[in-house]
Amino acid sequence: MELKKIVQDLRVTEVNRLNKRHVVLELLAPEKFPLILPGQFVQARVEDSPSTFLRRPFSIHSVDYKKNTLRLLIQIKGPGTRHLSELQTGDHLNLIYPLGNSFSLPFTKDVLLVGGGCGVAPLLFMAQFLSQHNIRPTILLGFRTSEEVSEIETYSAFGKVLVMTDDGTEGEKGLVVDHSVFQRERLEFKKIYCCGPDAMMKAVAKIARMHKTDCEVSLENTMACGFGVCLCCITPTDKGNERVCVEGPVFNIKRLPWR
Amino acid sequence: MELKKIVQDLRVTEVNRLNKRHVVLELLAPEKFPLILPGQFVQARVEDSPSTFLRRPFSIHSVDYKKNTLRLLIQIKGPGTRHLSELQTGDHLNLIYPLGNSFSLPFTKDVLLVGGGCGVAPLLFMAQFLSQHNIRPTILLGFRTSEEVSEIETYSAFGKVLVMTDDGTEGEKGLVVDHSVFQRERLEFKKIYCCGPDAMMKAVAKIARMHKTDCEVSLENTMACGFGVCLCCITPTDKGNERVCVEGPVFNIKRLPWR
Amino acid sequence: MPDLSVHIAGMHFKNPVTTASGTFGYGDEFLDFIDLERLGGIFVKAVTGKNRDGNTYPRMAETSSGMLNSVGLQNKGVDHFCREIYPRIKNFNTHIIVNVSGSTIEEYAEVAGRINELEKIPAIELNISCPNVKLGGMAFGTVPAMAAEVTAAVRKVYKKVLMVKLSPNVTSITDLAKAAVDGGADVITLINTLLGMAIDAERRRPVLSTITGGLSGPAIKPIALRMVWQVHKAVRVPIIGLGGIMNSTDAIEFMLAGASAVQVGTANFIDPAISVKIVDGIASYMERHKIKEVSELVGALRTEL
Amino acid sequence: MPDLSVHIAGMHFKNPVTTASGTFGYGDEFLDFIDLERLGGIFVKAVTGKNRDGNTYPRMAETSSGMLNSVGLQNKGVDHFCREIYPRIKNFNTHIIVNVSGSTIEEYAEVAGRINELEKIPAIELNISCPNVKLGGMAFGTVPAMAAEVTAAVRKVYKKVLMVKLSPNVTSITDLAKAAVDGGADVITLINTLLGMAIDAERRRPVLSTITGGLSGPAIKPIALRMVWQVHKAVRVPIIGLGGIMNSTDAIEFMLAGASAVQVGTANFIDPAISVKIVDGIASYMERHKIKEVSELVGALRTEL
Ligand SMILES: Cc1cc2nc3c(=O)[nH]c(=O)nc-3n(C[C@H](O)[C@H](O)[C@H](O)COP(=O)(O)OP(=O)(O)OC[C@H]3O[C@@H](n4cnc5c(N)ncnc54)[C@H](O)[C@@H]3O)c2cc1C
Ligand SMILES: Cc1cc2nc3c(=O)[nH]c(=O)nc-3n(C[C@H](O)[C@H](O)[C@H](O)COP(=O)(O)OP(=O)(O)OC[C@H]3O[C@@H](n4cnc5c(N)ncnc54)[C@H](O)[C@@H]3O)c2cc1C
Ligand SMILES: Cc1cc2nc3c(=O)[nH]c(=O)nc-3n(C[C@H](O)[C@H](O)[C@H](O)COP(=O)(O)O)c2cc1C
Ligand SMILES: Cc1cc2nc3c(=O)[nH]c(=O)nc-3n(C[C@H](O)[C@H](O)[C@H](O)COP(=O)(O)O)c2cc1C
Ligand code: FES
Ligand code: FES
Repeated sequence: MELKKIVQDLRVTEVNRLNKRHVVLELLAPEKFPLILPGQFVQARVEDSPSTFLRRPFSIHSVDYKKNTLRLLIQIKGPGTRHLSELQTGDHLNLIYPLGNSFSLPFTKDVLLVGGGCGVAPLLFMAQFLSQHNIRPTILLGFRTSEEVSEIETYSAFGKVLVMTDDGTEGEKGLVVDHSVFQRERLEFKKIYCCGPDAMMKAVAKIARMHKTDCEVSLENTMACGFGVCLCCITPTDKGNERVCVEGPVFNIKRLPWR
Repeated sequence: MELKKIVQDLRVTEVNRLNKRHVVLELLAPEKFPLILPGQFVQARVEDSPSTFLRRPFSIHSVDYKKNTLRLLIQIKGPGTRHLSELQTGDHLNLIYPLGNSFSLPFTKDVLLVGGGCGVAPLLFMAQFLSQHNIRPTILLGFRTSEEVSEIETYSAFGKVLVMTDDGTEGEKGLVVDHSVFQRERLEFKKIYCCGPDAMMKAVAKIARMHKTDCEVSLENTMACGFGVCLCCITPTDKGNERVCVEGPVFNIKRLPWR
Repeated sequence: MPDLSVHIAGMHFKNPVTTASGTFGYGDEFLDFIDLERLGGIFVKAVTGKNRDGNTYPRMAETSSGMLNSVGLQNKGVDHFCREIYPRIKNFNTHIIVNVSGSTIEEYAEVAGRINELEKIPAIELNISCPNVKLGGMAFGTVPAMAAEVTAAVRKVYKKVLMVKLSPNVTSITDLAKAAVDGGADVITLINTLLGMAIDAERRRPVLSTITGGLSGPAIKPIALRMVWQVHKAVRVPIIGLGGIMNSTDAIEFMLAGASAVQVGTANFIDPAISVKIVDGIASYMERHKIKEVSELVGALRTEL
Repeated sequence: MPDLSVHIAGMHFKNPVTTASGTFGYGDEFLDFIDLERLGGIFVKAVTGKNRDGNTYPRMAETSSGMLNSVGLQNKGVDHFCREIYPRIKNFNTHIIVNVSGSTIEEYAEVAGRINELEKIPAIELNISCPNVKLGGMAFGTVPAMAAEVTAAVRKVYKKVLMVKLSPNVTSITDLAKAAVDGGADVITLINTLLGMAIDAERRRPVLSTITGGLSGPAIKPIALRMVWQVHKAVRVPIIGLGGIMNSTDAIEFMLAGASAVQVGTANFIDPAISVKIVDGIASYMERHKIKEVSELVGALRTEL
């Protein structure tokens, strides 16, 4: 398999409406996938409407090389995600993929994945990938409320799942950083992979730093191209401004000026 | 019934694909129609795409006050008409209607309707209207080729239909002005109503002037609003620049500076 | 119910939503669609000294998220306006503001003077920015000294509220705004259309008879917002903002950038009831954000980090 | 097969389709998507004297049929370009043209002088029009005398083809074009982005860290076409046209208006293979219209009635 970016029409083969705000799309590629790594993303071309002039970035939620399908988890935010959420089986979606770097392989088996909101999307793929390397991570997932808790069985195939909800209607109550795994004196994990809203990632990074635990985060950003040419998506790092779409979206928190 | 313009979502109740380039849409209004006259048109809001920012004007092809439906005959030209041609039963279409003036009632029973291309659209409604006033017009319809000849039975209910095709594959061959009805020394009609491409209307107007026959034409134009406020759609008349969407689309050729 | 009323140069507007000149006729064309009373005001079509036929057909071209027009100030002249149109519209229960255009300083002053006599017209908007007339218009709007001169000449004969509408086709919109204020403008309106062009590649011809025309619609909104923001920081008179406003969010953006009121233009063609929907949208935004008076929004953009 | 080649200021281009600076990286980012050989040329990202970090996040806002950016000339400086990037890209079988930027006349001249030494770079494009840098940039592009001065200073040190890219944020684009030609420009490129602004009404904040930014995409095409047309009538040097080109029809419109070649910018973000599709689209237009040489299209707009 080669590491090559492609622009391609994929066919929607399954639409799984998880709840009012979340949909999982399964997309079938017309030819064999290139190598795709966990943490990478796609740039999806939404219908040609004035308010969706640019493509929209989405993490790859999972990949099935045998069926040649990949999945996207879409959280409805604005016109672009609304349109995607209304796609039907048989429709086509144009993607540029795979984009960006990826989560690194850990040098430990004590791995924690932390996700919140649509930030849970890349963690399923990462869990799948870790399991191929015989690592069973703990997976801490934060949701708004019990109605949005979903795909738990899918995650459970690859690791132990802990659930939190903002309102306590399922699992522990509060933000992910309030979870009891973080409240112990010594953190039982040697590596954390985290994806979610900025504030959440910063809070997790703070705990990781406190415990001197290695931690990678997958950053969001506003992107125009997604493949490194527009320089719109930069984030400050120890090497100056770097592109989230090429040098990221995954960064080790050591490289970020977060305090 | 009152003469009032409305903005309304109508439901597509029937889609009749006449041939590759023409579709008839039947649209159901949610409330009782206002008074609609033959020659009037609608402004249709096409999906929100960058190239269909403005509404698109279409003549009213026929009206059924009992069922509260109207029909549009759409000829595919560009993105707007393509989109309309792809509408499905159950979809909605937002219209501003009824717009413009109308064909006048003739003071004679010797009436000829002449239409070419999508210009046949308002003539069906006019024929229907004339029949309510016990007038059976002759209806001369020009098409590109036999494959595009359509709805002849529908017209035949209201008058005698003469067909011409550019390539002679059905009816007489050539442009409508080449038809044998125009070749006699004395024209057997006292009133002509005409709608079609500019060149066709000018040619018909020339014959009408030659025979001193009263003649009304329905002009096309590029419209932004369709209800008289933008002044984009003017045409020179004996009263200076007039709005095709309000003072027209129907003009008596006496009022136009055509020579 | 939040308070939507605004005060601009001593005038009281029910709400900050008005309609743009040249896109709303004389208002009565909209009676089938909306209740004109619900608008803050109506800016009627440009009035010039004499009858003008405008440019020849075609006058319109659609563009990505916008349109070009080259109407060219077609109107029947100020006499006709005062005699025929004014009596027909003067009793609408909203501010009727006349857009005054011309080719010479004398013509501007003449029209303004005539409109000054019309009791129910509380203000005029001096259009020194129309790109679609050969003589004058845009020239006045692109050279600060000329903008000041024409404004001052009108100021002498016009005793009520004087608004000056600026052209965006300039290097420094703030210089033009300052010149208009120096000339005596009470209010600055911006923006008029941007000069653009459309070509029919198949026919290898310009789409408009005039080759170039004025660009309006959402395509120009980012430029309009920027100019409102720049002028808001540069002058002290109130601003009426427009350019591509399609919904209440757009309208609120203009107010945050510094506009005391907005005009809805091209959007009227797409939805003739949009202006009133924008009034309602602003009200619900204010409720959601717990804003009591709409004037709190004016220039309220937070730029600190 | 129609002849797509064009000659511009003594340079031979395979075809009139090139890619715009800042939207195509250094070209190699597109190797997965297209065969760079098929392009007329590539205008690489702006190069300045020293390393620049550009502006802080956020740098991008989507608008109706367009986008705003405030990248701010982020690049590692001319040294790094000559050492690291030039060797990597110099053997692409297409013209590589460097976009030269700066804050002072000295900086422009310094960078141009360094690029002059690079054998495989046949031309530079002087960017006197970037709206996203505080010092310089746009100032040079909006005052004719300064445009002439910076062009002349670069002309002294740069011996190959000198292109000057103009800003559309001016009252008279022809004055700027004439000034650049007087200063020694061989080719005029237009347009760069229009200065715009986006506001997030919910947060009541500007979307961009810099408040204003440069507008690109189809929204600006009518303005760009108009400027190409105006400049084509005003100066005798060849023009490279751009602004909102999304497909081959758009490209042909620019050529009809007077551009000898075009650049594809923002469209590359939406379809990274679009530039090559535009080459093919121009070829089939020419076949359909029985045009043998693409240069027949340049300025071929029919304006007689
Ligand atoms: C690398 C990457 C991976 C992503 N993966 C996923 C995913 O797997 N699933 C998913 O649902 N979403 C994901 N997102 C976010 C997703 O791209 C945006 O939600 C989407 O683009 C919004 O488009 P819209 O048209 O629906 O809303 P818009 O109208 O564009 O935006 C709605 C709101 O969301 C905010 N917003 C939009 N885009 C971003 C962004 N990139 N970063 C921060 N705020 C933004 C806007 O400011 C606005 O307030 C990802 C983003 C990035 C950069
Ligand atoms: C009063 C009126 C009544 C009409 N009635 C009908 C009807 O009943 N059925 C029907 O199929 N069409 C009718 N038309 C024409 C129809 O409005 C256009 O074909 C349609 O707007 C094209 O939209 P589009 O997006 O498909 O193509 P566009 O991309 O907008 O245009 C495609 C081509 O058609 C030309 N064109 C577009 N609009 C017009 C116009 N108004 N006049 C002349 N040329 C134009 C353009 O220059 C372009 O070359 C009518 C037009 C008017 C003004
Ligand atoms: C068809 C049309 C006619 C116009 N006529 C005038 C006019 O007579 N006087 C004037 O000052 N502005 C005129 N304008 C400009 C508008 O008032 C407004 O400034 C511009 O369209 C930008 O706003 P918008 O994008 O909301 O339409 C006209 C605009 C259009 C589209
Ligand atoms: C993200 C981005 C970065 C840009 N960077 C540069 C630049 O470095 N130098 C330059 O001359 N123009 C730059 N431009 C302007 C483009 O080259 C082009 O002039 C402009 O985008 C209009 O063309 P378009 O609408 O086809 O994109 C940039 C544009 C964008 C969108
Ligand atoms: S989105 Fe263009 S460089 Fe990252
Ligand atoms: S289309 Fe606006 S006046 Fe006729």
